[in-house]
Amino acid sequence: MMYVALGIAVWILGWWINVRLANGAASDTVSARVAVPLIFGLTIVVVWELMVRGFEVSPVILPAPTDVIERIGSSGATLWADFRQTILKGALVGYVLGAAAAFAVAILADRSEFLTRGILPVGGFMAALPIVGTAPIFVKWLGSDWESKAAVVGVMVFFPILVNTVAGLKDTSAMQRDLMRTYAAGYWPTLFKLRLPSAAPFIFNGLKIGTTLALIGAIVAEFFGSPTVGMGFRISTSFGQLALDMVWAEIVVAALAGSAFYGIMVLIEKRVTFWHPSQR
Amino acid sequence: DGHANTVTLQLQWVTQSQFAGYYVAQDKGFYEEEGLDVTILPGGPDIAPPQVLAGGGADAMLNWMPSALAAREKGLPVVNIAQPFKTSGLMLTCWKDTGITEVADFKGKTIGVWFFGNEYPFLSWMSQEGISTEGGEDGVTVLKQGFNVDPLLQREADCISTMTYNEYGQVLDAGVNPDELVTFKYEDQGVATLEDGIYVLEENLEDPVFVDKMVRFVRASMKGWKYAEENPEEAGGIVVENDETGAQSEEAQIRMMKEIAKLTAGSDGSLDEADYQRTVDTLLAGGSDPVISKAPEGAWTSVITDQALQ
Amino acid sequence: MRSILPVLTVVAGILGFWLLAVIPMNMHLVADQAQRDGAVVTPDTPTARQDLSGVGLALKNVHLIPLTYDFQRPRLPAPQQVAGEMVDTIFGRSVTSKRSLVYHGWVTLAPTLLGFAIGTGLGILLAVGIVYSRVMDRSVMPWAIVSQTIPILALAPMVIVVLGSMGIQGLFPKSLIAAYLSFFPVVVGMVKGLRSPDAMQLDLLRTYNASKPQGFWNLRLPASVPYLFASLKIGISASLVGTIVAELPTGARAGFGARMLVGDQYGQPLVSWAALFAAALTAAALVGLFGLIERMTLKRMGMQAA
Amino acid sequence: MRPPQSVISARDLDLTFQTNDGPVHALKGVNLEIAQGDFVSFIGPSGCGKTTFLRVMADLEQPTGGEITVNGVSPGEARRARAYGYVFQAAGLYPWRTIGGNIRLPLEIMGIPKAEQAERVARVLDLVELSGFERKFPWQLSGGMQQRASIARALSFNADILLMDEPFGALDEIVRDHLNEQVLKLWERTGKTIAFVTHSIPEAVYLSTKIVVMSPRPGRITDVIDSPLPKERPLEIRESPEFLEIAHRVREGLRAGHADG
Amino acid sequence: MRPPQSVISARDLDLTFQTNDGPVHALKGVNLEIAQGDFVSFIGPSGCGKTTFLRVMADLEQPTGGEITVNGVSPGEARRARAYGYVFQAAGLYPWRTIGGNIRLPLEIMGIPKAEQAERVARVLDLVELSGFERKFPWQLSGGMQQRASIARALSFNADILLMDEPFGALDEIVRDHLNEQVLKLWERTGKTIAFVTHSIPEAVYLSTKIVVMSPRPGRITDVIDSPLPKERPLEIRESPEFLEIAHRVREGLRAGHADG
Ligand SMILES: Nc1ncnc2c1ncn2[C@@H]1O[C@H](COP(=O)(O)OP(=O)(O)OP(=O)(O)O)[C@@H](O)[C@H]1O
Ligand SMILES: Nc1ncnc2c1ncn2[C@@H]1O[C@H](COP(=O)(O)OP(=O)(O)OP(=O)(O)O)[C@@H](O)[C@H]1O
Ligand SMILES: Cc1ncc(C[n+]2csc(CCO)c2C)c(N)n1
Ligand SMILES: [Mg+2]
Ligand SMILES: [Mg+2]
Repeated sequence: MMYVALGIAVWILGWWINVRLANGAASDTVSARVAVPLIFGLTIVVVWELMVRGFEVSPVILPAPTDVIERIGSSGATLWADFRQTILKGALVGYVLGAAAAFAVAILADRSEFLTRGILPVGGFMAALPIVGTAPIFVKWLGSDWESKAAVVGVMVFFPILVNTVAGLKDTSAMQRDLMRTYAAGYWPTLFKLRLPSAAPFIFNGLKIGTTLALIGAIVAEFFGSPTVGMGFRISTSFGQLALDMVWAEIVVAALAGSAFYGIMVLIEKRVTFWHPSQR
Repeated sequence: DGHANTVTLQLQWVTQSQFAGYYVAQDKGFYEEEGLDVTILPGGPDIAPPQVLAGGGADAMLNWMPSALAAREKGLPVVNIAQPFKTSGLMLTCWKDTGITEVADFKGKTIGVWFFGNEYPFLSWMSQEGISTEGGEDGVTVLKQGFNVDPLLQREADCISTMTYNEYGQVLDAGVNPDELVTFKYEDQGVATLEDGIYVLEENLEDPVFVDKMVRFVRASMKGWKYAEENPEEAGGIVVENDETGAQSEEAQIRMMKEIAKLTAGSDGSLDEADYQRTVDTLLAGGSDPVISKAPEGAWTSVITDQALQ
Repeated sequence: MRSILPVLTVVAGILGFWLLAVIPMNMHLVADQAQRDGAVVTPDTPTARQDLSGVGLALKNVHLIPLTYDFQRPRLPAPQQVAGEMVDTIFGRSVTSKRSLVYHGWVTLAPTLLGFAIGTGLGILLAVGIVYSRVMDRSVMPWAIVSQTIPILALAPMVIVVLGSMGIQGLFPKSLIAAYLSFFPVVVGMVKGLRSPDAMQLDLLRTYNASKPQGFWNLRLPASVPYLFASLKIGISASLVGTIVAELPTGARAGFGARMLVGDQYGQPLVSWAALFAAALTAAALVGLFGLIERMTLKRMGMQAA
Repeated sequence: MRPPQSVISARDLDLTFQTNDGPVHALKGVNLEIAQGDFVSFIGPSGCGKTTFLRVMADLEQPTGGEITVNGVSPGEARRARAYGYVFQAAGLYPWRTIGGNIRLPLEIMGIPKAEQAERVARVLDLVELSGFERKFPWQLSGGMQQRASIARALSFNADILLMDEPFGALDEIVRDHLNEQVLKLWERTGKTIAFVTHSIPEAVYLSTKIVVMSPRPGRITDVIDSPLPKERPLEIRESPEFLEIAHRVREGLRAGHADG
Repeated sequence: MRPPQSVISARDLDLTFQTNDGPVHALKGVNLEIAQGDFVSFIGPSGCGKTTFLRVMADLEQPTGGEITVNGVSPGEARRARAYGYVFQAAGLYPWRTIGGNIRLPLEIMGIPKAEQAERVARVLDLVELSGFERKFPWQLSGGMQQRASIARALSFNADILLMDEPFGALDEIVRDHLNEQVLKLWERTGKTIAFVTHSIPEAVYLSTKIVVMSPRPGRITDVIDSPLPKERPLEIRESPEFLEIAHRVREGLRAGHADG
């Protein structure tokens, strides 16, 4: 009961600090922008800890955050090996391949209205193929190692990037296109000097959506066959062993990596599309 | 209380003849005769039965003993109350043309293994044989095997884990002749561990009401098992009826039942202490990263079977 | 409707590629099988064949090519095999039969819809909170993004167990996973939509001294409708994926997810492929349905569909 | 109730925006009295603070110095009393509402009974000559018609003051002439006080009883010209010598502002 | 090479757009000769086909009847020979390029050597008085400056013909006056042929050697007025009687078009 009351108190305190920070005079400073979500996250973690202790939740159902942190500390080498296998090999390679394929198809489709109309609905259909169905197929085709994970990731990120790129390439205004026409500019100059730059905000939208999909895809695909390393492998194996602290340690790594990946994309986007009104 | 006559059983895999005894007991009314209302929860690749037990989602679970003992060490005191499976059905199935004839030939080969708490027997075995599981010339490369036999058929792996009653049959169904294969039964290698025991939470055994309903449950279940052994055709049919996915074929389940019958044959439901000791010894031999660090205490009890078999 | 011909063309292209791919994908398995059945195969040992690519093997054994289209346990089933299985399990069975894909479709669809409703409701509420409260905006939004980087398949079993221990089983746990996946696009879209009114449209209401609720109902909500529909279309297919993911740890009893798993485990690729395509078709139908509602709504509201 | 003389009275009004690039002095030492029934035009180069001044009157911006009263009270109170109608540069009709629905919007918000709403909508639609278009959606109308609808919307709730920020900026000269005539008629008929921002010298001279010339950096009033033109103004008046004379004075004022801006 | 007399010559030009609501007759029986060095303004109510006509000259629209030559060849050939520079109503600078980069754009496309590019950019920037802003991005400039940059862009590759579609539509009167003066100077200095669309009567009269008045539905030419004003035109000329006289004639022409439109 004590713990529960304490949990509620911590929650109120965290919220109160955030209200002050977010509405205060300094709310637009970088530090306040970083602090507010951090305090929110910290509040959740502390409340979680208190609730696990207060209700004496079995560690095989939900471990306490302190156990998870301890596990992260003690299993750094394993986590790093898994990270390399899943993120650096499976997710990243798949992401790059999927994105490259999406660009290529988008540019191809964009050359003809006919192809665009045909590819988008079919692409939508493919994107609706659930990963738990496709992952075993790719594992069957490409083996258990990271190649099959990269393929799953590639397929998952392909569609959002394709759709956004196609939409972006269409986003030029009639006037911008007419201008190119008055210069008697050919297809490639128009593509590189007009349509790709103006499509950049859309493309980044797709790339950002792709980041979280890439991670999830690589991890989940490992459930269906893998070498004895990898985040998905570790999650499923540790879960079978009821080592939930390890499961959550991997989830934390996944969330950190995912957020970092997303954050990096946002930074690149800021640099590349600095001119777009949404970035000013 | 109101739960005196209700039992929820968590299986460790999807509905198949591996669990025929329980479905038969249900279907033939053996549970009803004992005044029990039994719910059977199928399992699947993401279900850890001990966790379900811990969460209170089931009164009893089926599990392989290595996994159950590991859960015990993790702080979840589960206790074996009955052991309908006498013999292990686990084996490695290899292509003969890879040149594998004996265990020493595994070196340098790729082997598919089930994880999810079921990797312990394999790791112990390899450690007893002195074969590294880290790959390389003198070790085996381990694959986390999915739920099918494709790694073998596609020759991604030289050997895979199979159950005598299920995956092995699937390899044959895929058109492979038995003489193309070499098999290594854990039972024959002396590293067999107990499979498919019935486990409950230790604390529940202090409750006489619970004990009483488990006695009835085990009694009825064993009746189901024995019936299934004798009537594999009917049992297979009952399993297929209970399969909600509608994807199982009666023929395959009957064949599976016939294989299962060989494993349950020697058991009246009570655990043979020698089998238990062999399981523990195998697991304790698990090299640098043993499954269990010391011989467990109180991991099984004959209280239930003693009463059930009176 | 103008898209029918282009779509058919692309589908035809994909089918053509698929038909071609069937040969090399299945060639090794077919060759192994043919040899067991007594046919002459070159080279004549599986290990030697392993060194050849699928195409190479097919060129050496042209007579085996037809067999690749009619193989019982293919790596890549031929299109007509999948279509046959689908027709058989969709139209060939009573819809109440466990062997009917329609039955499994409903098992999956029901939690999908419930989860979608929960996710959408939650998403809209969160979006309203984020738009109207700076604290929520600053603190919740980053975590909403983080929430989507958590591999759901890892979380699903725990959610199911925890709910199971509270006695909640059946539809609801699956719906919760579905809701978890579908709320995010709704939040993102609705935040965008609720913020889409420009300064002038907001100022106008200020000149009328309109209250916050009046501003919400008269301006922010109607302005967000096109964004809402865009998110709903993403959300509904995410919801379907969520349900299918959740169907494995709920004991893989019935539904598309269970069919995929069991088909895979028992060496019946056609069962898996049929379930896979049925799932995608269901998603496409749902998205199409929302597209239709979108067009009708926007027409009634005087806004053309985007 | 309200002081009969001064509807808007600004004394030493100052407004500075804080921006990333440092402060922008949008209004500095602005003094102005607008009497009941005046038609006041604000003219001046881009960025001289015309819009800002109108927005201050409408309580859409807070001055950083000086004082301003609208109908004798603060702009905020005047806004809450719904003392004015505001017409923005672009029509800004809500695309999901019909023309009638757009005009009804302020009436709904102000809680006017349904029956009366319908009647008022009909009346103002008639006033801007849009009867028969009530059921149409904004995109089904031309730009000029949309602009008239937005004026109707500002008129529907019968505020005494009308604030119009370049309402005809986007229209062509002929349509503009036509709307100018209509606004004048409306003003005569209703006796409203109108504050009107424009970039066009002829428009300012043609419409106003008082022309306020402004100049930028910092935004300030450089000239206030009381028009000697009669209330009756046919379009031809724009070629009369008095008209050209005032126009010339406005142009000179503007040019001076530009030169030192 | 090119016929010295007629730079643009249209005979019985017709253009009908096919739309959902049926055909729109945007140009009907248009005849016009524009000589080398002319400054021609097009004026007329909204929708009378001014933009369409300019776009036909630029090969951005295909006529459905009649004939037109630009520099003695078809508009398509003229376009491929990069015979004209086109200035759109909005500046339409690419936001991801600096001002310099925007002006360099046509030079890059036309494959002009790097060194020469830099030199030309500097020259046209100077011409439109934007030296020093080369490195700035479009949104960092005021609307008037952006518009000047877009003119510089059209000038950079030295085409003989300049097509300008309401280039100053969005600017305030003073800035507009200023740009008008500059365009006039530029025209004098370079001897280019200019086709210029505007909505403003004074602007048309002030700038042109020839004023083309158009009328809508179907779009056609109702009057072509040759200006008697001298080449040297101080801003004050706009208050001279000749000026007012021409302006009056244009206004009458416009009003007639509106009435029967
Ligand atoms: N919200 C704001 N934040 C910062 N600066 C502003 C803001 N609004 C206006 N300004 C600045 O205040 C000055 C006056 O702007 P205002 O909009 O009142 O000019 P204006 O006379 O209406 O010009 P225009 O004719 O272009 O509409 C300008 O320099 C402008 O950049
Ligand atoms: N691409 C098009 N498709 C169909 N109709 C068009 C198209 N472009 C222009 N029109 C129609 O052709 C007519 C002439 O249009 P145009 O743009 O040339 O007018 P304008 O004189 O430039 O008018 P404004 O002064 O408003 O710019 C109008 O009725 C217009 O609606
Ligand atoms: C994820 C997972 N992998 C393997 C097993 C082990 N196992 C126990 S029974 C059985 C069925 C054999 O036909 C299998 C494979 C499991 N329970 N869960
Ligand atoms: Mg303004
Ligand atoms: Mg035009």
